[in-house]
Amino acid sequence: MRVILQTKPRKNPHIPIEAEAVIPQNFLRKNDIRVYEGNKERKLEEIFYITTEGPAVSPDQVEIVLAGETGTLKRVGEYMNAGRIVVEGDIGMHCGNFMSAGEIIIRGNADAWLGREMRGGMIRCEGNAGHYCAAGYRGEKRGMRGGTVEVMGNSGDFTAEYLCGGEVRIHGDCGDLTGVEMRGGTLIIGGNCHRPCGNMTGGTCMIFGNADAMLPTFRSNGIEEREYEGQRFQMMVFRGDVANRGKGTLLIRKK
Amino acid sequence: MSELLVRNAYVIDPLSGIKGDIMDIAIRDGKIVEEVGRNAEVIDADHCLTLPGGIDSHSHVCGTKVNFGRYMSPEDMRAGRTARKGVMHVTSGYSVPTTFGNSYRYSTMGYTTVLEGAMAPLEARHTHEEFTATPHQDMLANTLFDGNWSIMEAVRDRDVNRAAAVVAWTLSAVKGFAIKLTNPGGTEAWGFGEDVHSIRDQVPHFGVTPGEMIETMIRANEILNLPHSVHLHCNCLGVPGNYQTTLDTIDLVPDLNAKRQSLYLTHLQFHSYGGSTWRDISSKSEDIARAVNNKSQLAIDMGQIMFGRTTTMTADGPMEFKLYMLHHNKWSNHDVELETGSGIIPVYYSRKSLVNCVMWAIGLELALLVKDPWQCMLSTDNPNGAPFVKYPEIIALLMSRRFREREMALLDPRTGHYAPLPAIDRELDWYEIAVMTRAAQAKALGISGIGKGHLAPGAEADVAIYPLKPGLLDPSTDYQQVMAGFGKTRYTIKRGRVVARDGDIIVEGANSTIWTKANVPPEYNLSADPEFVKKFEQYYTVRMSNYPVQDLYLPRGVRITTEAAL
Amino acid sequence: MKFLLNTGRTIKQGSYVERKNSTAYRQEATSLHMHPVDMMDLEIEEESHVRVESDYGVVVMKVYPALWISQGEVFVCLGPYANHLVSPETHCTGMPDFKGMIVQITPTTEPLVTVAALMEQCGGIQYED
Amino acid sequence: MKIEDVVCPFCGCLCDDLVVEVEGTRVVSVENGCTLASEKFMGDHRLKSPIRRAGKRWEETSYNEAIRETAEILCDADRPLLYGWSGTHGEAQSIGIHLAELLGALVDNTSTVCHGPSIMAIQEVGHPGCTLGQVKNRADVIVYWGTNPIDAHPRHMSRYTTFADGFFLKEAFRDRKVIVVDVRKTESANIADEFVKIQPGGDYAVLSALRAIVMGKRGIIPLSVSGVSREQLFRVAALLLSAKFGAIFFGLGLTMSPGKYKNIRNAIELTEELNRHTKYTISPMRGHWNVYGSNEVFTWISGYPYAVDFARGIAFYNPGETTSVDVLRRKECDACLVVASDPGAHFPKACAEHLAQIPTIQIDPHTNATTHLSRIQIPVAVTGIDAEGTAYRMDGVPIRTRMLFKGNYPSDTEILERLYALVKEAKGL
Repeated sequence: MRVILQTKPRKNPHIPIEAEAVIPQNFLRKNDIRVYEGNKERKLEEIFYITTEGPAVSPDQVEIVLAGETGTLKRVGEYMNAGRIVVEGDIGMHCGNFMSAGEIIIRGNADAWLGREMRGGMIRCEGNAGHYCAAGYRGEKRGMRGGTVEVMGNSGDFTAEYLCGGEVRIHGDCGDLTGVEMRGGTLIIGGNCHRPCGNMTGGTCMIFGNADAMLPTFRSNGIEEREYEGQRFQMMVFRGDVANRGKGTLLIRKK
Repeated sequence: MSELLVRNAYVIDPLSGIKGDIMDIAIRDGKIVEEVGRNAEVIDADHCLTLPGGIDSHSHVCGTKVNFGRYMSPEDMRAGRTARKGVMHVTSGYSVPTTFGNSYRYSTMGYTTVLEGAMAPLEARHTHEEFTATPHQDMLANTLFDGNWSIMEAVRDRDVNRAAAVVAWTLSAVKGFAIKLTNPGGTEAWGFGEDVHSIRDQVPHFGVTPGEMIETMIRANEILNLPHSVHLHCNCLGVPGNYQTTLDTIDLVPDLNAKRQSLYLTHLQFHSYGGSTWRDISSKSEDIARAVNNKSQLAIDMGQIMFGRTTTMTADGPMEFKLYMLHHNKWSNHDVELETGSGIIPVYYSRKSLVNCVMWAIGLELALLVKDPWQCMLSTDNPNGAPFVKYPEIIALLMSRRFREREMALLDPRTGHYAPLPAIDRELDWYEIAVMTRAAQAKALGISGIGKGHLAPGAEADVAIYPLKPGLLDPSTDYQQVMAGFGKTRYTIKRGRVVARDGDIIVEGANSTIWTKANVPPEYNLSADPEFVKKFEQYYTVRMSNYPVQDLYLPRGVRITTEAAL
Repeated sequence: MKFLLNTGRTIKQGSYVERKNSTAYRQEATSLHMHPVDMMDLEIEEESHVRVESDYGVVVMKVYPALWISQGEVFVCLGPYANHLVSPETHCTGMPDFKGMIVQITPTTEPLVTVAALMEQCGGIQYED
Repeated sequence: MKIEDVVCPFCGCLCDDLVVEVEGTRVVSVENGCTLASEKFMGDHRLKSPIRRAGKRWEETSYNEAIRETAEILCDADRPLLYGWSGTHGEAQSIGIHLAELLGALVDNTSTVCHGPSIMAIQEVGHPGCTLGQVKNRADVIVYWGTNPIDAHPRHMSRYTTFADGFFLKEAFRDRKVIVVDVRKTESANIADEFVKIQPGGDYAVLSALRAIVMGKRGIIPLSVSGVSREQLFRVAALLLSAKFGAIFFGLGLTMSPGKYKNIRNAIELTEELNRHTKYTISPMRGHWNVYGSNEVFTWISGYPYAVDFARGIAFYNPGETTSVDVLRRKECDACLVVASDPGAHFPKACAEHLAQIPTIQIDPHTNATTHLSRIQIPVAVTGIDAEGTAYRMDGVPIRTRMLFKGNYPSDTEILERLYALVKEAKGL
């Protein structure tokens, strides 16, 4: 089944739409799907032109396509456990929160908290991602625990904060405090980043561009070779963050 | 005039000697009366279990450290969220819910009176503000004296009358209810990062021992004729081998009051550990229960832990720091000048942890091994052992050996080696549960005289009607129903009004705050004592005139006045 | 010349904080503190007006020499003038970069504007009492 | 008439030993207070009556009319923001949150541009703190990091720290060591035993280095960290460890600098590490007199200290998403009620521009920058002068401010109660 959701014009397009109900498992039988526009509850059809093509008997056969002014849609794919979501343009905050399976493809840019506390499945963002890409929630000690997030462009500050498991690949640059509080999992950065891996206690972060403003509390631990996009690179290995009994590994491409 | 008649109730009212009679309860203007007119509103209880409103004699729900527990835990707030609905305000939180969350959940469980276990006098105003925002329960505040400089000076000078005067002045100033000692001496030592390790340790700089403080305060309490006894959180909480400290403390207790205990020992589970390290920790519940059984002048509460996530919070600052070094999650500490301290950390009690399994067993063992239910109250030291919403499950565990066995099967298999629980057959009955959840609390707190914890004419019309028909249920096998029934009343009646029905909150509520004022002779009035005033102005950072809690913070204050024997 | 702009509280700003439309407040909130060597480089005197420009706005301020600040840095008290230059970007922390903005400073003869005029530039309507 | 033990409603120190002389409805003298206190009490620049904007002009209006119009605006909004709260008493804050519940509004306080990052850090690692009297009576090492108390909290040092004699320190100034860490040499730095000058944005790295040194990992420290020499770092760490009781105070130098709350988290973790060796506490230097009270009240009602979104009926919190600056920058909100604060002056320009675009209503005693951005302003009494109520000091100690005289203005509580009643009626409750 393919569900196409095309946004309708709105009186105030700046008010975000909270659309956690937009997940494949909801389109199998539910026909009364609600979203929120500010403090007003709306029927799905008030916000979108809806086209449904073909049948489905299980959620993994459901594909949702989002088109139009999708940059203010929040929490699309939250708790998603099967199927596929394709966003033709940009997507708002919290796309794929807690998702456990299935895949989300974003053709444009993603706003902050892409794949927050994700457990499994795959998110691929072809544009840039905002701050806190593949990160955690306030006060919670564990961020993303499994699955894959891949960003073809850049991502913002605090990328992969509290990463615990799974893999995060940013092909472009990352912002400040990338991989801060990392505890596990793998973070791969194709471009540059700033102050990586502060306070990390576990996991592996590989940076194939430059790491600006390295923190003083990482211990140099030799050279290793690693592969990125078919090429092999000499990597400087660091262990840290020593300020926090760190057992994490940070690898930075040797120039 | 409003009248209400509860008909066909299966009533257990231990303080009135009623052990399960089908009867009617008449209510007029918030009080139980002999009878009401024919126009009274009628509730048909349909032979359901009907008890006086529940009383929690040791819980942490309001005040500085509770609120800090909320403040530092947005992750906890993600659970238990409900929207504004009818008269209900928004609620959030699981282990440290918002004040309205606490109040509504207690109401749903039939609880109408709650004692906040620890109020720092300097920050009392905060506790009272939150009491006002806890609309459905009448509230009382245990007032902390464990690190009080004036008390320690009086103890050092062996001047019990002076200690009594300090207590009287403080309770009256901060609108507190009773004396709370949390790790006496230890919180002062923690001011410089130290602790005390037995009741015979010297408190640094003050030349007193915890044992001397406890003894003096027990006597001061009786000099003031306070309704409740000293409420003690023993030294060495949570330390393997601490049962010896607890036994030493029990040895100190004189018999000074015919109406109630002379010392209330709180969350005793945390103080009943054998062994010497976390590796060989064992249950000493049998030794502790024996000591309690041999001393009728003691009352205790369980401090049961239940598995899952919660937040620990206590005035015992040094203990929380030790716990933090084990968990390394997050830690808050808040020392209060001249008075006390506090600490908070989140914990997860796991069935996979042998230590946690033994702790779980000890709480239940205490309740089952203490023979007289009037001496042992049901509690989790909310939220330290578990959030109070776990009470129904604890009740079911105490009433059903089968349920305990089923639960034991999920635990670390070595648990039985370190704890005697598997060998205990006792199953508590409805009457004993009624005692342990309201009547014993009312007696121990000394508030049955103001109409709490019973249903005799003249009592406050606080009534809980549970969807449980004792005649038709065998708690030993139907423990799931017992658990569900105690979790949600059919009706909770507070001061004559139905406040909750089948889990829905239907009234906004306006509680009372019960506090104590002990009248002392003029020579013991510390407001006029130059030495006391001088030290206050020198060492506190607020002026003495700005310290007392104004009456307007207790919009429905209920004062218990006593005459000190000074 | 480019500078790193730092902001913070000052006792004068605090004193006049309930009188934001007063001359005294404007005087304090438009005072830009700069190292004397930088002032020489810019060829300006004490109390000269400067145009302070960031990617987000432009304001006119008055320069004062200060030895407690490093060369290449300038200080202005927290307030509407400094905030006229601040990016609303918070890095998803809720807190904008009030400290550590890059600004371009050039001498000018333009006058200082009042708080009311500054707010009018933001789309408001001046209230005069 | 002279009134003693008056509580100062200016900064988070909440000094309660002022002596204020009142004549009629005017304060004529202030003793014991700092400059800021005197200016606040003696100030006489109140807005005289409610005002509203009519096109491009302003006109006076009545309280009834102003409150009615405010209620209508808020009820009509799809995403209203209720902002401010730090300059009023707890009872008013409490009504404000219940109002937000009722409206499905966002409600935020000034922590959002002040110590919000400190709260976020505390939510990650906790907060080893204490009341100020603990510091006064015990602390032998005092650290001021990214804060300049002489300007921002003028009596902090004399009442609570450096110059305050305490039980265990009879000659405080001689017995205490003071460390000041800042990017510039402030007045406070001038009286420090050790001044650490950090390059802007370098706090995080310096804190990490100090943590490592305290943990005994001196070998890893490079020659210089963010402009601070290794020798000085070693010296500072030794000084920190020499304390019997150390107290760290920090300010906006940490919350507003790059890294924001992670700086504070690092400082708290340094404090925790120091506690393994001796006793340490850390405390934010809260600015507004009752900003901490707004955090407390918000928390016990909603579960969160600031930035609470009730749009969905339940409380939701996520700084960066539900914080005022972000919501205004994204032009999300379509109406704003400002109570007891001045976002026009203290928010970035882009936020002020959006406030001017939407109907903004201000409840405040004074005309300020936000006045010019508003549609309506309702003047009220000043808490601590002609209104009373509860305030929380920066360390969490609650104190009741006093009403020094009965003036002609209603209090925030009165206005908000009337507003709440109208909204309740409009919602059919």
